[in-house]
Amino acid sequence: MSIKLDTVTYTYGVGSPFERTALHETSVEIHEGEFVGIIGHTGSGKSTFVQLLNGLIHPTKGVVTVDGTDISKKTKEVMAIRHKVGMVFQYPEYQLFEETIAKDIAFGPRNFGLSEDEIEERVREAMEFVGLDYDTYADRSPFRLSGGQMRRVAIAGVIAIHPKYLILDEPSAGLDPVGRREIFSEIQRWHKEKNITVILVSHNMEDISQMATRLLVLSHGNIVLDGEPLDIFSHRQQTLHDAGVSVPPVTEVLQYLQSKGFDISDRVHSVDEGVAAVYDCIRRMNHAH
Amino acid sequence: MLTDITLGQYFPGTSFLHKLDPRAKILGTLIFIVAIFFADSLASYGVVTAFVVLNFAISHLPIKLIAKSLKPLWIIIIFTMSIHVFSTPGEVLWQYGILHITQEGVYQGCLMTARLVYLIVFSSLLTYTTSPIVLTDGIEHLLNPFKRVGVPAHELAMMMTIALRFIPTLLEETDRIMKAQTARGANFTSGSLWQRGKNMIPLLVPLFVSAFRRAEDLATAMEARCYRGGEGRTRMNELAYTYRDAVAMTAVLVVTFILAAMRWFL
Amino acid sequence: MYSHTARRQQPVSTKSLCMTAVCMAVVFMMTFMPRIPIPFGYAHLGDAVIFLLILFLPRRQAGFAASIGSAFSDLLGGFPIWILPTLVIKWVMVEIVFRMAAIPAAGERPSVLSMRMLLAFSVSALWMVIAYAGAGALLYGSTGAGLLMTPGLIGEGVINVAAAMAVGAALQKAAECF
Amino acid sequence: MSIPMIKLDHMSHAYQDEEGKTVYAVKDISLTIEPGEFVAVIGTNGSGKSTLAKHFNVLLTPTGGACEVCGLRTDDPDNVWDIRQEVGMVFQNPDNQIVAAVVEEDVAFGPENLGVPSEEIKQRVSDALKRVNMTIYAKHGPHLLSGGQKQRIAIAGILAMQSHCIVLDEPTAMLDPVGRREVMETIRQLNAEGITVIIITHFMEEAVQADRVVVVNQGEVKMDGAPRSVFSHVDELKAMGLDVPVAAEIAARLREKGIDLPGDIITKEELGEALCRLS
Ligand SMILES: Nc1ncnc2c1ncn2[C@@H]1O[C@H](COP(=O)(O)OP(=O)(O)OP(=O)(O)O)[C@@H](O)[C@H]1O
Ligand SMILES: Nc1ncnc2c1ncn2[C@@H]1O[C@H](COP(=O)(O)OP(=O)(O)OP(=O)(O)O)[C@@H](O)[C@H]1O
Ligand SMILES: [Mg+2]
Ligand SMILES: [Mg+2]
Repeated sequence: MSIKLDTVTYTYGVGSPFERTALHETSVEIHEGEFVGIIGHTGSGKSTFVQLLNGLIHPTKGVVTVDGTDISKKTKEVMAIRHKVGMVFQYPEYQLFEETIAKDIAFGPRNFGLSEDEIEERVREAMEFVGLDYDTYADRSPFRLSGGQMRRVAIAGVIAIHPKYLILDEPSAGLDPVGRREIFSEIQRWHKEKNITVILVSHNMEDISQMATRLLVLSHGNIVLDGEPLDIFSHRQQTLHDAGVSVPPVTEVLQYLQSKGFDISDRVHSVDEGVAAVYDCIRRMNHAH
Repeated sequence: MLTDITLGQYFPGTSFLHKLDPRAKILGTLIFIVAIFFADSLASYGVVTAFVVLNFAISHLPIKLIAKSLKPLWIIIIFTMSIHVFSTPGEVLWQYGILHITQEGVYQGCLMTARLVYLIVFSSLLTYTTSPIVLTDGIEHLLNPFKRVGVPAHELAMMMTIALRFIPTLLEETDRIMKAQTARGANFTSGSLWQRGKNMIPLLVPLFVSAFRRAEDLATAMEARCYRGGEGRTRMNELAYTYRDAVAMTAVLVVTFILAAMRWFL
Repeated sequence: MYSHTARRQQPVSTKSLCMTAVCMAVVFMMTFMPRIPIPFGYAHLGDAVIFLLILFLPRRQAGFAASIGSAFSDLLGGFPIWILPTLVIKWVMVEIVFRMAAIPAAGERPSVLSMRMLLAFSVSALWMVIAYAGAGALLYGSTGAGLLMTPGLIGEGVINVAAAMAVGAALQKAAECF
Repeated sequence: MSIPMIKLDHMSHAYQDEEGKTVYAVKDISLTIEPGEFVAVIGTNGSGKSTLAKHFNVLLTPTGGACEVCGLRTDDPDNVWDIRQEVGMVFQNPDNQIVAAVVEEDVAFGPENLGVPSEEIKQRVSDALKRVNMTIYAKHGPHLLSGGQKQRIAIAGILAMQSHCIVLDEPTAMLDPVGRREVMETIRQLNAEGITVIIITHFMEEAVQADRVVVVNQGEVKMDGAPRSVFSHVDELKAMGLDVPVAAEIAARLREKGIDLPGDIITKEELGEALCRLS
């Protein structure tokens, strides 16, 4: 079971003077249970790529299949796979519209024809998941929340659909470090506990290196790298640089130290691991003396 | 990017018409549109035709633009034509049952169709040769004299400028909102009338909310940049009449006068 | 430094000017892009938005947003000869809605889901149908052309009244939070 | 001594919340910013940074204490326009602060409001665009620009008013890394030319580029000093929910583990040097 792109090309404004190919003959397969990070410079085609995955846009050429179902054409199947592939857009708080938070979160489940009991169950679960107390918040207006809380309501609205594949397009933009960490720890928990496949588009390399099990690097509409994030960050710096992206800040510090002659591993997921790596190196140096 | 919608019909160029002051162009277009209605004979239609063709020629616009501006109206054009052709009484040229074509009908139909085509083509010339931004500027200046009777000329122009500025942004926003709601299973295209109306809630509510948020931000940003209404404001690009505008206005007035004379005095 | 000797008070506050401007843009967008499928193609929702301006703007500003927003649609969409009729027709539409719904000068807005609003919207839509058909007859020089436009106009009127009623209550709730 | 650019004297600002209770967004802040300084303000969401910044441009006036800009008190209505001309503001959302549908017209918006004659506006606009490196985009529609370019246009709009101080409220929050870099470079260059810069940011890489960092928490100034001294308080900052530069954090954690490192490391180069000295 997987989402599969087979030589997919996507062109905006076909036939107009503004014609622009955003994705070139791309083939890739995303397997169940993966946590895929997608990075790339602005305009590299990340948003185009993820919108193809749940049939919001249809390939100009090539085939997209979700669990074996072809969604390349506008057909009934596309509607059916939408509850399999959930999508959180950038600044999702701008899509809230209902009178109450609970009703807004219920919008997705209701569209997919669940019973009222199931819907309520889903809403409770989703709110709990993003850390909003049901009794306090369910009947409040979503427009009276802070930016970070609105973002969570919006994410809960997608999570309530129980997607098998969850796509997030820069879910943390504009949040402070605490807000960002909270949202990501929730997503990671969802990934682990429910074995949800997560596809995360981000400009923040730190988030990617902490969570992703696989990394796709896009550049000018092509996938230029595809592999294990730490491998890519430690061995493919030149390609990354050419694609207009950088390595996570910890990795950058460690690689700088490497270049100064320290024997340090740069394969770390987080700052804590980075500290351990440096500490380890210093101990070894001291022993050598 | 979405097609550059704020440019609308504008076809950039450097012709005489492109360089005309927008005030002269707007006034000239309005006057000539009225003048077209004066025409009632073959001869006066000849004058109108000559003037339209002349203007089109000096605008250096490609011919296919004429076809483009007429395309959405071809049903109406054919309909107008046939109504006149079939319903005008007179000397019968052809008859089938109750349907008959008269000579007067053909004549009337051709004139009416020509008038319609000229109206559309001539007014399109204005929008093909002037960008909406320049038009807005022209409108502000034309409205200025009416300030004394309470027309808020500056405010209107400012609103139009801001609206033009936000149209592409809001179009993108609409696209994004529609996609996001579609991903949550929203359906914008089916159901009863009432249901279809209700389907618009997930689109219109966020759109308005976002528009208001933007309006608030923008108002703050404008005040931070010392905006406080039109009084005492200067403009970077002041409009200035040139000899061109005088030539153009004279030409329009002369043609109008000729058409009026042909109708009422000849 | 340029000195700022006392200037007169702005006639419209900057915020209300910006509100009117973005409403104008929304009216334009919803008029310009037909979104609701009807038997003979797509209907636009511009008039629904115009009806709903009653929730956010004072009468005069609503008039500006409605008439100029729709005129933009004619201008950018390639129907410049319709600009003048549109300006007048949409202005009157707003007048009808505001007069019939009897909005108090300030303060509480009435609920959209009422007979009174329905009636106001419907009369306004009726005026739109008659006025556009009339203007069509005049501009295109034949009564037939006007008649030809009528079925489409009626369809559009009905859809827009329905959409305004359906969306109004939700929009009103959201607007309270601002 | 010259007149300070901005001087806050026990300034407070209170809002009424939904239930009508008074909530202090800014509490008793005293702060002086001299002409030519480059100050970064950091703090979590809701800590009162934006409220503070809006006082510098008289978008808000203090509900307690006083705020002076260039020696002019902001609570005197006669000063409003002089102050706004002197202190420009750039906001978070690049889309919501551009007024006109053509770049150069937007840059001209400020000077037009000031009543500057047409010829001089043209001069100022072309200068301003040159200083932010956007001359070739003068005739473009703003919607065709990237986020970073839009923010540079907003900055040019302030330069065209010949302001001497720019306050930027999270100007990079909605930008991608490239846009962020562009904007920061522009700001640094303007500061080098003598313009006072006050930038609010959530990104520590940006804060370390300033000469001075002010940490705001729950409406109060908690720290104020050179980046080097502020970022050495790693644990305090983390407790407030803020990040610190990675090199500073690594150094602090190593110090905790008993490694003898100086307390003022904030860049990878300094970390590298300090580690070299160890061995
Ligand atoms: N609606 C559209 N119409 C026309 N072109 C578009 C549209 N959306 C995107 N493009 C173009 O397609 C290319 C890829 O865009 P896309 O949004 O997928 O990039 P991205 O990697 O998501 O960028 P970002 O990091 O800025 O979000 C860009 O060159 C963009 O200009
Ligand atoms: N107009 C307002 N009315 C009532 N309360 C307000 C208003 N504006 C801000 N507040 C409150 O004041 C506090 C400080 O807000 P402020 O916007 O200054 O924070 P901030 O530090 O800029 O946060 P962020 O990082 O999210 O921009 C918050 O608790 C906020 O809820
Ligand atoms: Mg994107
Ligand atoms: Mg803020």
